[in-house]
Amino acid sequence: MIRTLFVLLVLLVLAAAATSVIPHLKMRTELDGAGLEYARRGLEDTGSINLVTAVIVAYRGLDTLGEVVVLFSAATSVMLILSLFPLGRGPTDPSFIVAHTARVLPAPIMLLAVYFTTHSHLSPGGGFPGGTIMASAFLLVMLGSSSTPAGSKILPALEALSGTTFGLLGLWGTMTLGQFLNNRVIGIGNPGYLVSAGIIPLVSLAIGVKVASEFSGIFAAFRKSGGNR
Amino acid sequence: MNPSLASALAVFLGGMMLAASVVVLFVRDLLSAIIITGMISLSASVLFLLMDATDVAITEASIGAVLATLIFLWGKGKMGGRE
Amino acid sequence: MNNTLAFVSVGLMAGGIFLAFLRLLVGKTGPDRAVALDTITLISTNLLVFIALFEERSMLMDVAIVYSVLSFLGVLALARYLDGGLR
Amino acid sequence: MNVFYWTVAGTASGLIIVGLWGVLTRKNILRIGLAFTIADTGVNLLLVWSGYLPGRTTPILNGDVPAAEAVSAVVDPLPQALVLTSIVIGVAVAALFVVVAVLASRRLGTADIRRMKELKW
Amino acid sequence: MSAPAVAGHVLMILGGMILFTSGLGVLRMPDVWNRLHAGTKATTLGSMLFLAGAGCLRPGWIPKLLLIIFFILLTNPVSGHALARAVHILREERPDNLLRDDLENRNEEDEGGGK
Repeated sequence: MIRTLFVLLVLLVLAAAATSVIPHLKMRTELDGAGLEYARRGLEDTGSINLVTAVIVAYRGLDTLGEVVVLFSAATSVMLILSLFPLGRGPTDPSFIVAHTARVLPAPIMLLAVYFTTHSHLSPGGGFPGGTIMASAFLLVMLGSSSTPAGSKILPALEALSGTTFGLLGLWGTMTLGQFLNNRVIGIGNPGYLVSAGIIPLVSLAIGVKVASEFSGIFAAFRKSGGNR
Repeated sequence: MNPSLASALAVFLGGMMLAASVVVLFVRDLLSAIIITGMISLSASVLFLLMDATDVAITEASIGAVLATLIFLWGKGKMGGRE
Repeated sequence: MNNTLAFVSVGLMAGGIFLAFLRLLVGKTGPDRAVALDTITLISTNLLVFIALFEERSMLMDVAIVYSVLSFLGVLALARYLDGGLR
Repeated sequence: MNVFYWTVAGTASGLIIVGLWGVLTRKNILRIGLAFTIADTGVNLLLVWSGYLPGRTTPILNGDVPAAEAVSAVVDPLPQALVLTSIVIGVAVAALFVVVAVLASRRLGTADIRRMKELKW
Repeated sequence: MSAPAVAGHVLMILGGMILFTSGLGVLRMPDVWNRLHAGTKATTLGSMLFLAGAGCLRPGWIPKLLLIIFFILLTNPVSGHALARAVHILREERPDNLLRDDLENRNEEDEGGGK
């Protein structure tokens, strides 16, 4: 009873706060602040056609490094807990058709993921969506069997390699131009082509591999903690 | 985007999302609640595309359709019968 | 493209989504709702292609490609949960 | 009066309120996680909405949008970049939540948070 | 309108009608098995018709549309099969007038496709 009243009170306070904001809201019609600067100078500064990727990788690259660290710690906690306390009793085998689909389809999905990751400066996509699609390909392999795939042993190595690559690409900017993650270290090239926009495609690839290996590690830990039947 | 078409789609999808989110809290079966949450994420992806956020739409489609649903399903399977 | 004729097709697709959504809400068991989710995602893929046609930017169709692949994975995960593959 | 603009804002706020309501009142621990995910979706929608400008297009400057007119033709790219990372972090945190919930419910034999007395402080 | 535009609009409306019918079937059919028919077979045909109509209207987009059609053709039957099999294993709803059931007495060795 007291709990229900308390919940009602909290929701009422929140609704009142939200209602008091409504008269001050008005529709935005012009860019302002940081968004205006990014839209005006983004293409000249970074050479990336996709302004969202320019913001993620070039302007706010240090923040992205922090986000990757948060993701890393969450994934590591999941893997640690699941390896310390085994749960579950082992999965059943899939049917013939599902097992064979899981052998055929991961290759096109992986191709799609690599396309989205490496073309992040030309079309929608980028490290985070590409990485989750790569993890989905790994997941399809795992749904089509009742054991952990053999390739999951190299996941920690991939994760360390991609994280180190991200850091070293940033330090390269520090050493040559005096700025962390400056993407002009190899020139921005001709915008609109695949080889352009400095180190943005490389950093996107590093982010994608890191996200993919972390999510794949979570799935492999879930599967291993049940024990193979 | 044509304003009237975008408005009609937004009212349609938004109404569906709100109705589904209330149903998630009150449906008896936990598996059904997980499935309906996946549908909310997918509708949110269409709304992101209507708001011209293409990258966010791709991310939400891949996360909401597969990864979040799968993690909750796996957790429910690990829990066994304790509900 | 002709606006009136195009609106007819998008109206039909929205109607299909709505009917499947009703099954998602009232469906008795979990498998009923899984079938309804499958239908909703496939019709939504066509809706995304329609939005790309309407804005005349082929770039927006990348979302539809991702949708068509990953909706399958979601439904496959549901099916594998139901037959005991995720334990 | 732009119907699309305010409809999206209403949907996002409604999702946040419903998610908080679920987190505060539900008993099953996995259902609390689902309500948390719903509130997460609402927050992401609201953030992207704050950068949306009616009548403009995606911030990708290829042949359809020349770079010289970018300032008057594209929506705000900054909130989209923030939400992109927020979604990925959200699902990782949800995975951590699910694992801890499963562990607690297996230890205590129940998924009802009213009976998880040992976790209180 | 030119001939490709007429064909495109006709195909799009036809695809929309089939998609609507599939939604109606999912709502109104009596049990899970019939709903699976409406939800997987009809949407495959409707999607293909709609995407073909879009290809008639914009000939430059045909590669991407073909990619979507390829993925739908490859994935949709598999998900329908997996769902039907899972529902059969659950043994919740079994029609009374079933004449023949190939999965009735399968044993553990028969389903080992994933070794």
